[in-house]
Amino acid sequence: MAVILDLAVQGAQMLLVLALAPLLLGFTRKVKARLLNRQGPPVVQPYRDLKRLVRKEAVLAENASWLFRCAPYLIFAATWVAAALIPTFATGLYFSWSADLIAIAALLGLARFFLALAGLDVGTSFGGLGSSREMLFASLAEPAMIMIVFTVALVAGSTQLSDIAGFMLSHTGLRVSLGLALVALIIVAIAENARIPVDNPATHLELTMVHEAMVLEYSSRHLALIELAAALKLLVYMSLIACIFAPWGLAESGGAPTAYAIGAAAFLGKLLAGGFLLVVFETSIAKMRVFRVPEFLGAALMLGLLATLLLFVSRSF
Amino acid sequence: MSITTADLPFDPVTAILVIPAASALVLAVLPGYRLTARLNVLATGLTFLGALALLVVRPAPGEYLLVDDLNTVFVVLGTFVGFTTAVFSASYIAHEVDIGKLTLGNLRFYHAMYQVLMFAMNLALLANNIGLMWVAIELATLTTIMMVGIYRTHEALEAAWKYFILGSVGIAMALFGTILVYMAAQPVIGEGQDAMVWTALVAHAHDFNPDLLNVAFIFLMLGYGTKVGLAPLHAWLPDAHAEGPTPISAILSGLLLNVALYAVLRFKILLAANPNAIAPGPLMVTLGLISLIFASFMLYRRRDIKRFFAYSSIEHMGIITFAFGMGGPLANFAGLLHMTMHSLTKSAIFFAVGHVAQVKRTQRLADISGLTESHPLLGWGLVLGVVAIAGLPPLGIFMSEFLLVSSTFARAPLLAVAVVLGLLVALGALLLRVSQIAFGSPSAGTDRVKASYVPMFAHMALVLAAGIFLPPLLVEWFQNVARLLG
Amino acid sequence: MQPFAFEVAHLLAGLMVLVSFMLLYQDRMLGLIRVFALHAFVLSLSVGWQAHIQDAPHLYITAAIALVLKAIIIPVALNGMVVRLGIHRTIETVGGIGPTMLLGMGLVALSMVVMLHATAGATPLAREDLAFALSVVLLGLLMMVTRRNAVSQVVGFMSIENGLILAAAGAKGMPFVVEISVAFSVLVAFIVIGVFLFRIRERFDAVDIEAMQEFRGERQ
Amino acid sequence: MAVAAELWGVAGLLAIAVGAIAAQRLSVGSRLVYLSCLLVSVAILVVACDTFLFGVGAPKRLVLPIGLPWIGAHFAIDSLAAFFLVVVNLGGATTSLFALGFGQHEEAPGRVLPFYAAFLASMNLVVIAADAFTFLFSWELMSLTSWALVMAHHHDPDNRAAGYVYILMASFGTLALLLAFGLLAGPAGAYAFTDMREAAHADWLPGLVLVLALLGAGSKAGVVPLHAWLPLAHPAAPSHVSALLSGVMTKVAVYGFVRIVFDLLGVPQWWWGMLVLVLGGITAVLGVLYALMQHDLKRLLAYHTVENIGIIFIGLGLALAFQANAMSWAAALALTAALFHVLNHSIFKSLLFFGSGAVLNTTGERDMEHLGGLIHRMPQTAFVFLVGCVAISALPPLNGFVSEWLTFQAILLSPDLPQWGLKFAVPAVGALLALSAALAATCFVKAFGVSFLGRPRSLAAERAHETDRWSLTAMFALAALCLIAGILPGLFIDALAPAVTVVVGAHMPVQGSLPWLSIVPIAESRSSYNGLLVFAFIAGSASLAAYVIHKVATGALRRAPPWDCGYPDLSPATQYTASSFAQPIRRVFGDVVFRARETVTMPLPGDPTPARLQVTLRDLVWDVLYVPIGSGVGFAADKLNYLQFLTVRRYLSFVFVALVALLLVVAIWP
Repeated sequence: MAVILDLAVQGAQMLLVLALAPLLLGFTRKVKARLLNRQGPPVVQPYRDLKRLVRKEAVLAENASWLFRCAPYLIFAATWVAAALIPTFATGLYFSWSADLIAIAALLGLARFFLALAGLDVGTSFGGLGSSREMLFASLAEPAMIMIVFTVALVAGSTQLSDIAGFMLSHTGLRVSLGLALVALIIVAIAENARIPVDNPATHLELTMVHEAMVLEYSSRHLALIELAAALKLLVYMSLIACIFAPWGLAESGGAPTAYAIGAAAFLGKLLAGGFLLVVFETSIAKMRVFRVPEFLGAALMLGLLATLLLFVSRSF
Repeated sequence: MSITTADLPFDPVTAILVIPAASALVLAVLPGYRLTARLNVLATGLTFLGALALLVVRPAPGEYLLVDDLNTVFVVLGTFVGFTTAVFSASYIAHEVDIGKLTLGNLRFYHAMYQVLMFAMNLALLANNIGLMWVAIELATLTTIMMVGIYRTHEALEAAWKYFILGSVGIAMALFGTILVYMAAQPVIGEGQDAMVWTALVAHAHDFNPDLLNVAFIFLMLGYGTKVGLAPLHAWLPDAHAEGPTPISAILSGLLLNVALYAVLRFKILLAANPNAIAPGPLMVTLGLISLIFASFMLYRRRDIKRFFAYSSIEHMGIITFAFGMGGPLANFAGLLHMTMHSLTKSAIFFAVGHVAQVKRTQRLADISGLTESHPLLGWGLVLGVVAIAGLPPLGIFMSEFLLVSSTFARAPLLAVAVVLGLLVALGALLLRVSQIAFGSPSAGTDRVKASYVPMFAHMALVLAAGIFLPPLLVEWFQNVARLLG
Repeated sequence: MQPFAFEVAHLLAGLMVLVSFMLLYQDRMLGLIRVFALHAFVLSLSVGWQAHIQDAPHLYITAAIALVLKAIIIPVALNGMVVRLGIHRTIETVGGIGPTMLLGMGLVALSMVVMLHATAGATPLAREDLAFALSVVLLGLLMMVTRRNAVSQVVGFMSIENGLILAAAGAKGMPFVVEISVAFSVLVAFIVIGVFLFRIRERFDAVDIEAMQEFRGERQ
Repeated sequence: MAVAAELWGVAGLLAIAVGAIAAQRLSVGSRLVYLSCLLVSVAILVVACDTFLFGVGAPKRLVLPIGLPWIGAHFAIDSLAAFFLVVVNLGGATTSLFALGFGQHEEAPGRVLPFYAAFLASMNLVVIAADAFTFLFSWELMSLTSWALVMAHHHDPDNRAAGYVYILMASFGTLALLLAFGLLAGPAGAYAFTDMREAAHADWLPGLVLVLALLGAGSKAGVVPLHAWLPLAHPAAPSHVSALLSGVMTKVAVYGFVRIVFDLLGVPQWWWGMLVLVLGGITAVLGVLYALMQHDLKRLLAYHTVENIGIIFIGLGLALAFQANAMSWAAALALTAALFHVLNHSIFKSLLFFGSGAVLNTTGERDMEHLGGLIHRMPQTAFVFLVGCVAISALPPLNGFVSEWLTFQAILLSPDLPQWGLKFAVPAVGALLALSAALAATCFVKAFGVSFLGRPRSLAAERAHETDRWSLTAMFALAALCLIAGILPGLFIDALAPAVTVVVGAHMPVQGSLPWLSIVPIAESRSSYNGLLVFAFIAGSASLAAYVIHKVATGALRRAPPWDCGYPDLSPATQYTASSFAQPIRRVFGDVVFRARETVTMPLPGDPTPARLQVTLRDLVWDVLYVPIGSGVGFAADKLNYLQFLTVRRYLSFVFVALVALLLVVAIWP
């Protein structure tokens, strides 16, 4: 009986995550429009886009291979699994111990790997452009991510997200290394989700686009899946930051339904707050030149390394 | 199993000496080269059988002749290499006559001198009287000088002249050393014959005058060292190898260098017996190391294939002298094994070089390439030879170098590092040349190899076998020789 | 040993060293051969005297061989050869006479120090004899090093052989075998040299070793 | 019994080698040789697995009278040797299977077949050797046979040069090991490993032996300063041999290092771990950066071997550091990570080399700039190559990720190490490891993307066709192994436990009993990973998404020319090539590491010739270390060469000077 209940909670988390992702994206676009004194599309617009795209007929390039057609499903699946494993409203879910923080970062790496390959498959220069730049940013963002994971793991004594959240809940108190890790995680999140300083999600300008260039040739249901995966990825990073650095309101596993409700509400609030802060940051800064981004990410790597080093030196930092 | 000389049909010691001498006279007279070549092979074969008999029968040391563990190693090895070189030379010389490099007159002189050389070397090895040993080595040197100059080309004459001058100076120094040894022995053993007999000398060595012995050893080391081809005294060796006929290069590298080293070892034992004479080790170690390092660097700029392998001989004689200089049972065993393996491998390489020179009609390294393509058997044979001489397993020299370097490193790390440096530089040069000669697109000259492969592959088979398994009898024999060397 | 006998042996050996110095000094070819003949003559005197002192008959034979062969036959043959080759007027030394002589002095001093120190125990005659013999050998070697001409090198080599015979004679009771061998080597050396000189002469009309150098292997 | 069976296997391989000399003339010769090699390797593999999985108790010993006369040849199989036997023979078996199909195209089988069997035999011998002489004998025999294999295509001067550099470095390594064994054996010459373990050593000796072992085994494995020969030699050999060289021989080198340092040297000092760790880190990053710059597929893979060796040495360095501070359970984790990566790397590196061999066979091209679009013409090879790329880039469902994950867990344990040097080195190396993993992913996106995806850039790529059945079976077998090792890591970790206990004295907690086959390196609370579930989740959600979309919405599909922002159909040349893909990375890392310079030559206005862009990369290690040594030897050789052309008189003066000098010595000496 308990197993079924746990499975149900885990299923609920997976569906919740899937549902909230487009909402988060819609909300950020709405807030951004508001800040630019524009009306902006309704918050539910992303859902309508996905529904429209899914029903359209898929147009494939002549020399697109089977990899091009399977990639979107793989990318969506990997991102969805990563999102499902991060505790949103409750810790210690049924399958949460099957992958720790490093595995989640690697899952996102898997999604990015196939996205880059898909970009190269059609054989146009834009696909190559996008993949090459994406892999450049990835080769700096991933080590930074690993360094952040090290810092958090050394502080919390475990790489399991549930244990980390539990530790963060119980041990309050500011630590220098955690502060550095937070800044680094924010930088990595911005770079991974192709937000403003690194890449403009709204633009279609060939010279500057990175994420868009890879998905140029996709259409209908494949494009829908990739858009959904991108939204999920944004949600992954938001919930990651929330889970590690703002774990208040997370319910214990096997708690009363009311605890779950409080947890869900807290999670929704955190998402909206995160979205709002992101948009405020985006509108206040211009896009960076492509070859300034490596220094930007290099800073994140250095911060992560510094944080880990401090922790190695003495546990008190 | 002490079979006395009585129950053998012939006395082996006399056989080893008489057969070469007699056949030298016979060969000097017979016209035509087909018959004399076969006779030459027969004579050296019989001498080899005689030498094998020595393993079984051990006659007592006489007034002039001595047979003990040490020189049986050299005699057996020497006669075997002499026999296989004779087999090789039989087929090689026939081709030399066809292309007009040698006349029929030369050949009679060549085969006679070949047997005189054999006689001289066996006499030097078996002599108990140090004066007789000197005479025998002098005779061997003179015959080899004649052989080197046999082609009558300018380079051959110049090489022979250089060999004569340096050889004679060396022999003169050796004689002076022998006289000094006699002077040191005279007050203790008394005048006349028995002050020259090695066995007596060794017995009374501990109360000779040490300073006289030191000076004597210096003259002997430099004198016979010139014959061994150690570094500062080596100048004659590369040209003698390059300009003389190939069988003679094989004999030189395989035999003559060992005989000279044998003489040095005899006097090393003598000196080691006297406690307060300076230890002979350091002098041999320094000369060995200088030869090793010097020859390794000289290998890189050589343009003639035989001169290239001559320097490799200098390098290996340096290693062997270094091993004997280090002393101790392990190093001596390694030195003996290395010498045996070097003789077999180097003569096999010179057989292969002989084939290459005949087939490609040139000795310039730049004009030879792609041997494994044009002559697969010859090409891979040469590669195997060079791999052996570079000290790579599965061939015998790897074992001796393994023992030498590892035992030296434990006792004198710096020396071992120097030896390793020398080996590595030499290996670099050897493999650089072999990858150019044996591989790549084949150069001109693709006529068939006429001379026989049997001697070359016989030697390489022996070296390969020794690399994997040393029969216990041989090991025990080498071990008590190593103890004898001190 | 009567002091007189020792004095004469000592004198003769010293005379040989002096003649070796004269050999070093010679720069004319014919003069060189004549001094060599004198060198061999003094050697035979000294060996004869040694034979007389040690009353060892075989030494007389050695003295006779040295006299006949080295003092007469070889110089005459060399003289004929030099004249036919037309090189009797060439002047050749390396590094000038002065430094060579100084070096010679140093060598004699070295051999004195080494031999006297080494043969402390032996009889005074033997010690003197060996010391002089070593200095003659070293001077012969020095001569070979400082001469460019093939003939003068051979003469240098022969003077080394003379030194060896002097040493061998000085060693009391050295068995006869050694004398024969030394003589034997001189004989063969001479034949070989003769053959070579004619061959060399026939091939490229010069006996100057420098002329021979450019035929060295690998020179191309 | 196991050792005897193993020796019979080796004897069988040697017999095949001798037989191959005759068989290579037959038309069916190469197939015959590879089949027999396959059978023998599988036989040895079975024996090795038996001793490895169920072999318990003391190591099995055997002494033959061959080898060093008074010591004889010692052979022993303990579980460490058994594990490496499994790796060697797994590689041997799959390569022989692949070569059954691939070997047909070899134009000079005579130069490959005999040495191939001898190479396998010598690798087996190295792993079971238990005394210094037999070890070095088979070690150098391995280098010799692989040199002959590298020289198989000897008509190309670069291959000859590569072969020469290779055998020179191999001999340098062997001589270093010889010195190490000389120290361990001592002057008396106790060469058997059993005696070496008991022998008491001076305190400075183990440190020196470690450095020598690093020089010897490191040069064979490809640790950075001594790696220069590897990217030259491995591509020069035929592809199936390159797979053996990269996949298996480097592992035998790791075995040599582990045997000498962990087994023979006893308790390590802490700075050993530091040295190996730092070297491993630098090797990993430099290896992958070099790989990124290559556009020759096989050289790229060879440089990648350098990177993975770096990862293995990081694991070994951590194990040494923990062992020095008596944290044997942490050392067990680090060593298990290293050994697991040894197995993984030998699997996916062989797979990738097989793939590149198949491509080379059909297109005759190694240069990625002339490939492209092969996925349409070689679909199965492309799929299997993709699996290899995902595995080597350490991405979750496959085995590359698991060994890397274990290494990260080991790094996370290291704050308890007291020494300050380690406190700074470990996090820095952790960053280097993470960086190299990310760069590896980039490199293999480039490798797979440029050569298999996009449109064919040359006629040869257009006319490529699928390889034969044998090669494909071998490749699919390895791909399946990658997946199994990725999904069920617990089984492999438990199997490694006995080998780790032999080396470090402790092993990781038993993984078998855990629910759902997940692995927990230290403690439940600390971290755990379940390969099977992650794979199931990904597969499940992907198929669910596909099913839902195709059920709810349309499955309609239409082919059309690529959109490409409206540009008309352009020539394949407009696609991204290998060097353009690596251009951003080159801009970021290249200037420092390779002094990369890009020179663009624009044609004069009106001049029709195309603009040219040249990228010049300097290999720093080659310029700083190898060129000076080479020119030094050349300089010395030139100077000494004058001594060959002197006159007789000058040679006499040498003799004269030597004589006078020695006389002076005697005169001065008391």
